[in-house]
Amino acid sequence: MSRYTATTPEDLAAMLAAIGVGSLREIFDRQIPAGVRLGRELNLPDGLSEQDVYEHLRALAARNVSAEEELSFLGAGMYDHYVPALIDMLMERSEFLTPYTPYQPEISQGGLQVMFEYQTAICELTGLPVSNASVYEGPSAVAAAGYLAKLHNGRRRLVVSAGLHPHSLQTLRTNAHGYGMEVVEVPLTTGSAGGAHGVTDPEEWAAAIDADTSAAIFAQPNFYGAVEDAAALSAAAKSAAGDNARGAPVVIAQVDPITLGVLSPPGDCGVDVAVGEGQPLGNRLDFGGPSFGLFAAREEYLRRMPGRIAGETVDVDGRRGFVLTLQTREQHIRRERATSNICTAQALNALGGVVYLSWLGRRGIVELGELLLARTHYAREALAGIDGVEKLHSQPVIREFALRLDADVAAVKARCAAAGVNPGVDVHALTHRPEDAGVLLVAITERRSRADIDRLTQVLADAIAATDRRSTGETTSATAQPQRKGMATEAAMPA
Amino acid sequence: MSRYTATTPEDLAAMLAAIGVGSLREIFDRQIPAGVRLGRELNLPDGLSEQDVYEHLRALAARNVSAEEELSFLGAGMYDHYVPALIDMLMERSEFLTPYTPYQPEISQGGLQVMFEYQTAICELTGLPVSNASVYEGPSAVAAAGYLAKLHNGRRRLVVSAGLHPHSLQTLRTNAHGYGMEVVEVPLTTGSAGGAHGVTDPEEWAAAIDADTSAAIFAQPNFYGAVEDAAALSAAAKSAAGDNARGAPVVIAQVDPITLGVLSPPGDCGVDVAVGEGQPLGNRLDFGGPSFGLFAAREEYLRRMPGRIAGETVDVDGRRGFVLTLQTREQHIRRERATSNICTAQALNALGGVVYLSWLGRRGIVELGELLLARTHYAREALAGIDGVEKLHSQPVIREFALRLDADVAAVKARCAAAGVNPGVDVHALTHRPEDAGVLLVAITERRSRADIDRLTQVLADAIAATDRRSTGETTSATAQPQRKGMATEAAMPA
Amino acid sequence: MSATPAIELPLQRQRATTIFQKGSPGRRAFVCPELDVPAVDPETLLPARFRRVEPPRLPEVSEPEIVRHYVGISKRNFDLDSGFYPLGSCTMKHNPRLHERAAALPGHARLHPLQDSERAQGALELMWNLQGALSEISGLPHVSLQPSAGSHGELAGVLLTRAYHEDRGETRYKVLTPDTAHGTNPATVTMAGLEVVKVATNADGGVDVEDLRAKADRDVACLMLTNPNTLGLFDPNISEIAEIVHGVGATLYYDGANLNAVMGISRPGDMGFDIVHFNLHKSFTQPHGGGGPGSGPIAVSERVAPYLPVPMVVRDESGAFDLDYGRERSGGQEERPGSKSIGRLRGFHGNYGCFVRAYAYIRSLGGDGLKDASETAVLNANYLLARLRQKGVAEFLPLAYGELCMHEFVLSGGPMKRDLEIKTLDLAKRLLDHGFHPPTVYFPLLVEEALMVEPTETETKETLDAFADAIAEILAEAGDDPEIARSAPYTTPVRRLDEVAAAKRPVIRQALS
Amino acid sequence: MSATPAIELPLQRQRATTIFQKGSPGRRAFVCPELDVPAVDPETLLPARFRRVEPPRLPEVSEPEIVRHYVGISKRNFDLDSGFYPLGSCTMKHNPRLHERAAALPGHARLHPLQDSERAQGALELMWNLQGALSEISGLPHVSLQPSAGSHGELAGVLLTRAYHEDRGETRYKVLTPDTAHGTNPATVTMAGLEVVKVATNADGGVDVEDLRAKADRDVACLMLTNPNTLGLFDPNISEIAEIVHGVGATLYYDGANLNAVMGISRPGDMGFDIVHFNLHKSFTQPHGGGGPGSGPIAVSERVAPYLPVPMVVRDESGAFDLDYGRERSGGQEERPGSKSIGRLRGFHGNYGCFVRAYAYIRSLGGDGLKDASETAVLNANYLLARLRQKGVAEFLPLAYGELCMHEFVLSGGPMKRDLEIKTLDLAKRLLDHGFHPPTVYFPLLVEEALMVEPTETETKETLDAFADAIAEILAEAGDDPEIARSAPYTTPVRRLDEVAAAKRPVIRQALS
Ligand SMILES: Cc1ncc(COP(=O)(O)O)c(C=O)c1O
Ligand SMILES: Cc1ncc(COP(=O)(O)O)c(C=O)c1O
Repeated sequence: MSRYTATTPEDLAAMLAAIGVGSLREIFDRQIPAGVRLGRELNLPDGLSEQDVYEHLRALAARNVSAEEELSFLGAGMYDHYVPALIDMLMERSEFLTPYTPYQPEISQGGLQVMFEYQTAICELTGLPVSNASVYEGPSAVAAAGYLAKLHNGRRRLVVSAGLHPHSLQTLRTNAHGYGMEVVEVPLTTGSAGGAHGVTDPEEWAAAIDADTSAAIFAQPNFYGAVEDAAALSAAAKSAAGDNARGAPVVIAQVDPITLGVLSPPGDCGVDVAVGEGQPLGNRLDFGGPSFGLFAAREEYLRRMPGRIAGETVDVDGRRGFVLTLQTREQHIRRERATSNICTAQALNALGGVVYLSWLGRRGIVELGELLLARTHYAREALAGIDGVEKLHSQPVIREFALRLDADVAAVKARCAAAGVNPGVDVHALTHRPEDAGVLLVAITERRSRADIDRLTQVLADAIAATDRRSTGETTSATAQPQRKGMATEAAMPA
Repeated sequence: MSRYTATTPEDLAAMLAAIGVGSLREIFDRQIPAGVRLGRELNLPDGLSEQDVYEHLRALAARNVSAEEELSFLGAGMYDHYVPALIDMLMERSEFLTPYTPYQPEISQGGLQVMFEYQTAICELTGLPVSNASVYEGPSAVAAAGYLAKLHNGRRRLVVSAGLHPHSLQTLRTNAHGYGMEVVEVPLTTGSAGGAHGVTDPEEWAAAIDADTSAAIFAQPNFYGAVEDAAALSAAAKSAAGDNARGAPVVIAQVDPITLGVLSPPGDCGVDVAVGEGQPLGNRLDFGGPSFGLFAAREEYLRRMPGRIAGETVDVDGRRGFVLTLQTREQHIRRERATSNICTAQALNALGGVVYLSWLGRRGIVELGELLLARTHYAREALAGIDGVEKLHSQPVIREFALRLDADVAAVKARCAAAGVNPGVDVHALTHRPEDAGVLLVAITERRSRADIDRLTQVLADAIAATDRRSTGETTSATAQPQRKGMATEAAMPA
Repeated sequence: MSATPAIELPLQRQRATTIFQKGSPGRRAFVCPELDVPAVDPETLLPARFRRVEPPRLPEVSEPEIVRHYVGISKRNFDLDSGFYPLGSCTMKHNPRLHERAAALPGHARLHPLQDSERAQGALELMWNLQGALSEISGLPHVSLQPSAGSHGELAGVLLTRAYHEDRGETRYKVLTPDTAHGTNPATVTMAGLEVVKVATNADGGVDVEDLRAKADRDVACLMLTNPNTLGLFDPNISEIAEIVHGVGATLYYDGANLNAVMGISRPGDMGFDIVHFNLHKSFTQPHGGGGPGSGPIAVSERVAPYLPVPMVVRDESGAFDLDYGRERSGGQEERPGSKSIGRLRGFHGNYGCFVRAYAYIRSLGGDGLKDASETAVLNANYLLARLRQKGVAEFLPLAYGELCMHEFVLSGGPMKRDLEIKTLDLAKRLLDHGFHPPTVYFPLLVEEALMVEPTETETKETLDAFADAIAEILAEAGDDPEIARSAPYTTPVRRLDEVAAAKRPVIRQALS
Repeated sequence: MSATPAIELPLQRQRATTIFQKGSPGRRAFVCPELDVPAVDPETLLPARFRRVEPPRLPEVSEPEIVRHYVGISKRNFDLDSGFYPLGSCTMKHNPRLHERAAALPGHARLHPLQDSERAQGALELMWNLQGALSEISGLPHVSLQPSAGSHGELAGVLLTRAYHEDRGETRYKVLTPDTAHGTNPATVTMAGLEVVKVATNADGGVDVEDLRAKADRDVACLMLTNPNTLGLFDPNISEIAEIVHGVGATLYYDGANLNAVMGISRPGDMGFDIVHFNLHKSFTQPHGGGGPGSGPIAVSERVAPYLPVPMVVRDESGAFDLDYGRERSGGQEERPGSKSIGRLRGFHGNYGCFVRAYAYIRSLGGDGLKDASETAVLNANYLLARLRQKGVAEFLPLAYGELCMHEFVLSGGPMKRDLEIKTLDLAKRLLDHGFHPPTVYFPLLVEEALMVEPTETETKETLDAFADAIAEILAEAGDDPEIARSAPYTTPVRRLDEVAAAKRPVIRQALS
């Protein structure tokens, strides 16, 4: 007996007798060749008591600076939104936490109904008629959508906006190699181009899409926070493919579900498949996972969807019930011809998602969206008012925006950290794009109040003032007053 | 509609129509005289969103230094024992957390069975045949036991060892005034007396008990950590009353349940009623409550017990089941002749208690007791080895012991706090007994490792070395080396 | 078509087996932390004569067995998160999980009660703020958070009353209570060494003012009242009652169990009460836990304030909080000179974990929200009453007194018993089959076959409608065949239990071998 | 005696109603934080052409309604904490709540994945330690924690294999899998752009070595194997198999779903495997959550290590941890020079929350404990098998292959179908009435009417006995009247569901008005 087992010496004796062996060892000796047996103990630390394991895990946790311990504006895919307490309670209920995938529907109606409700909520949010019950997370959902496009039209090219999250782009590339597809990246407009800045370049987009384009993929809002003209991108993708007999490419959008209370839903913008990272909906940060990926589509893609789908039916007595349906898509039935290899997905996290959406409710998701819009706008203007800071683009933003700092981002971040503030994500470290040097991505969730934003503004201004300028190499002394534009009369500029 | 309510304007209209009133106000106007109506809004802050309430409560929590944030040796009635995670899960289950007292047994078998199991566990621990399903907490349980004695024999005197927890003593006095009883305190032996030191003075004890003594009450271990000779105290109480026709006084012991794996149970020591603070059994500190009070007794007191008692029975089909029993003792039936006024007790906390005892198990409670004994002994010897520190008494101790510091306890504690250590409880602040000046009560739970104890030893030694001596008034410089007795050869004594 | 075997309901099939009947010798969940100090002779640690000889026969079970066992039996409970719980006088309102989250923060949950005040400022501030809020809600200036539940608050209140009179050199021995009073009121009076004198209820369900006047003499220490009372009725004569009581120098005690009717609407202090107890586990939504924990703070007027229990939370000019033990009696010694406090009622400072929850609730709702809660509670009760009338229920279950009600109402099952031949108990048991927790039954005592219904504000109209439908359905069913209700319930884990047998030969613990 | 009305089980009576069918327009749980910044023209914030016109028709419900709804439907689930769950291949072992507590610590749960490495040292150390432990358990030197579940790990593994061969200038297109393989194996192969070639199973249930030898040519990239395989049998020819596969230059992939049989006993690396995926949600007790989350780290041999996904956790000489993105491809740009990594498989670093739990488990058990877990898992499976034999079950449900088994075993329901006229499905459904989760059914495919039983090590002998009794009882009952099992279950919230209708006209969301 060790932890969690229950075999007393008496049990063991009775069990071995029933099996008809003299020892436990014999069971193994008769089955595992000696040559592949581990002739020693595992070289792992000894087991610990519960309190000691807890203390160890707590000590590790204490060496992390979480959003509980600093004023954090980190985002770039995962966000410190408030998770209501009732979600914890529900996710911790044994009945939701501990079952397997619902293979026996008669005793799994709870989980199946949650999936059905989740699907309904995702369909409503995205304006698309079909949703599965979750995939792993955001970036791999993009890759999964690429596979759906391949199955759908068999073409080879995936045209992708550079506004996609870099992790999505990278994941898509990794997977596309397996799919035998090519990934073609379309740049964003820059300051020098005409029209809106910081969005998928419409000409390049149209030019990249050809008759062999399987899917056209963009993010809304894009990685730099800019709201894209989703309808125009979809329309362009469809017409760019011309009078391709096999139809237009599949238009895939990576969306941020929490923005969809205020942002036009992908289904209304001509998008065929919407995927996205579900974490903002009632899931914790967890250093990046687990969360869930949402996956919704137009009706025609239903039988090519990856993952579980719950469907409604009746029992032999006519009672309403739910089952896993369209299983002939799936690996356990279709095997090498399955529409995906996914098996275990993210049911519990999706539960968090649908409970969160129920908690927000029809009005709340709009109110929250409006609050995010207003606070994000306020923050963007305040920060862009700092000397040495400018907006990377001036597109509308929802709860995240990119700034260009005239200073080394890492150095600025280090200075802010000393003041207990994490001002955002160093974009270059994520994208490795040379043009992203100096770019800071700032996320404003509803947990960040105006006072928090004001504090960020102050701390960032101080930090930039104290940091070498990137562009000019000029040094400002660490004691210099922070500068606001238009405030130059108040204090002399440092030399 | 505000928080947690659900009346939409349409609901309200329909409901008022059904009631037959024109407005909500009318319902109140027709019932509450204008003169006693509050003609203004309550002067309270406006309601807050969930996240704002959470942040506020978190900010308050952050201004407390909990046992999570310092190395704490506080005890004196509540202890930082490890609470296994499964207890949280069970106590948070809706099914246990949210029901009322089980007035409808058919749909309350869960809670009733927990009470029945709890009673069984308490009977086993105490060696007494009868237990109720919990009272509020420790000190009021002592007072409740005093009332039981009054109901039992109608006498007027409560003879109490000074080794009782001061809160128990004070609570007993408060209540005794209501009962119309007198509290007579028996001192502990001191260094100057013969025999064991720091325990209830056997002569004074015997002398105090007379024919009008309703109950004789002591604590095991006593407040200063000393193991009392419980059997001797009980025997003395019973014989001291002499050939009192109405029988001996009720012998009441306040016990610490977590010690009962190693300590002889009250039932084996002639005790009639055992009461105690249940917090050490799987309950959090919670700044002093809620926890639960245990209350066990000999059979003859069954019908005078306070509080709920679950009993076994069968249903109409013969199934085993549980009900609240012997309710004719209780206030809702017996009213002014009830054996107690208690109604809401501590069912959820008692659940924590019985789950904890199941988790410890028959062997674990002994192992834990042995570990506490060993570490406490180690700590006591180590601390008593510090120059300026001596044991208050040399009786055996289980997981708490008193020391006498030759320095001001508050000053020493402040110095230790600066080093992140809380060395224990300043006893004088609790008892206000002049002879307790300089006394420190140190608790060693299983969460305190040898390394923790060694750190305490170091920090306490440093702190004492840096503090004015109480007895002599001599000052040691803050930089002086900490002194261990017998180590004087290694470092010169400071002047 | 399909063959149907005899079905026993799953939960009925599982016969109750206690944790002591599970497991096997040697099984365990606990793994002891390592012995990291030198082993010492056991006799040195604890001499044999103090030692336990046989270990207590606690369960011997693995951790998975414990989890299965308790999760399993939890399913044999009905609970507030699972359905409507209109248990009169108990205020079964929604328990927000935010409160559990906040209370579980280590800064609250792992804070030792004897932590130095300077390092428990957050906790003391919380208590201070809660005291302030309770003072404002009750209209009384001083608050002690110490009592552990409502009845403990009552005890504190009656002891305060005694201390007050004694301090004035008076020994008053009577406490008046209406015959509708909750059982804890008279029980408390006795425990506090005073005597109960009953006051009659008038035809409207309020205090019989003439009877009160007759009984209100100089021996009366206190009148204990619930307002709205246990009939769910606000006493319209409350000012006159207060005058009479104060006129003879007695105190007026407010049993706050029904505070949920009047928060932000009418304050006990303004009605003339001297002492109020709150049930934080009712009006302020501390979860009931199947019978506790609760918390029963008291608020008092100036004249009884000097006698309040110790310690008190105080604030100095700098804004720092502290616990004032100044009026505490020392160790076992005499009272401190000048102290008028009745002393302590329990260990430490009260059920702080409950304070956190109640305070979170008050901050979530704000003044407005508390008023809305009370208004909606009253609306829901009146609507349910009206709905029952619409459904024709009133014929068999008439309202015992009055026309309207406050947050709860009491029906009389007398006509039902006579005309339909089912008792209130039968109705209650049949409600179990409909998935509802029954109302409080057979209380207050003066109503025949009483049924006391308190829906609370957190229920929806749909739920109230469904409950009214169920009652109507049960009455209709009883009209056809009363035996159905009389033998109910059928679908619960166990059916009606033999309470008489349980009390006759009490088995109150598992027999162990 | 007592009248018994027609009883519909309580959970059956409650017809399924979704959250979208509850509530009422205007109801809400959410209270929006205050707008504390200046109001700005909406058009400035977000021009109308980007704006949503109609709000999504999300539920409009109060918080109490949400709690009741989800607590209510949770009761329509069977779960591991409620009973025996011998679902073959799924390793439904006890889920310790310690893990949930540890994972919920804010330092883990509220840690942003893009926190600077210096300020996420605890998380990185945990990942590092977990990698080390998984390496030791598998006997393979390099670990990537990134994959999100077992099948994601498989995808990583096959892509690694491709990268490995491509890097050597070879384009191998076949992947061998036994016909007992789990469905994710072939599905993965196709997604990775390779082709499945099936290898036959021999009479003992192992890989048909001759068939393997025949198919192992230079086009073979990989053999994917589960060992013990899905029949619960350890392949005695594993060394020879490895030799054959390595002989043609292919890699050997270990599907780790069955690792619970061999922890501390036999290591895939020592058997010759190049790539292993772990299912932390099986062997390392991450709770399944009703279908995830999972976590599928991979461990690999030196030769495939250069192709591992990015980022990797690294440690410098000072003991500081960091994430190495060094091999990551930039933004959308070309590969970095020198990088051989296959790239990313998902966002961030994997399912860290699952790592915390798995790591807590490994530290709780230690090396010894893991071995004991596997030994006990195997003991329990063999005992249950023996017990079923003792009960005479083997006559109708013989073991498909072999005599003994590892941590699970597969019975064939063929004789039962012929002799008792009930199918494996019927047996499974009837088990529901006995309160057990059925074993995995109809897998592996090559066993007729397969029943795959995995008890796990955390079950007691009593539970195994009760399960064997239930199977025996059902078979006896079927001998009397097979229709009972054929129409089972009877006591579940719903009875057999029409899956065909569900698939024919799929209704996959609530119709909204
Ligand atoms: C009217 C009334 N008074 C007093 C009490 C006693 O309160 P507690 O259970 O908190 O002791 C109750 C509880 O039911 C009550 O309803
Ligand atoms: C043998 C086998 N391989 C692979 C998998 C897939 O693992 P996952 O569900 O984690 O993707 C499973 C899961 O059931 C399995 O049993």
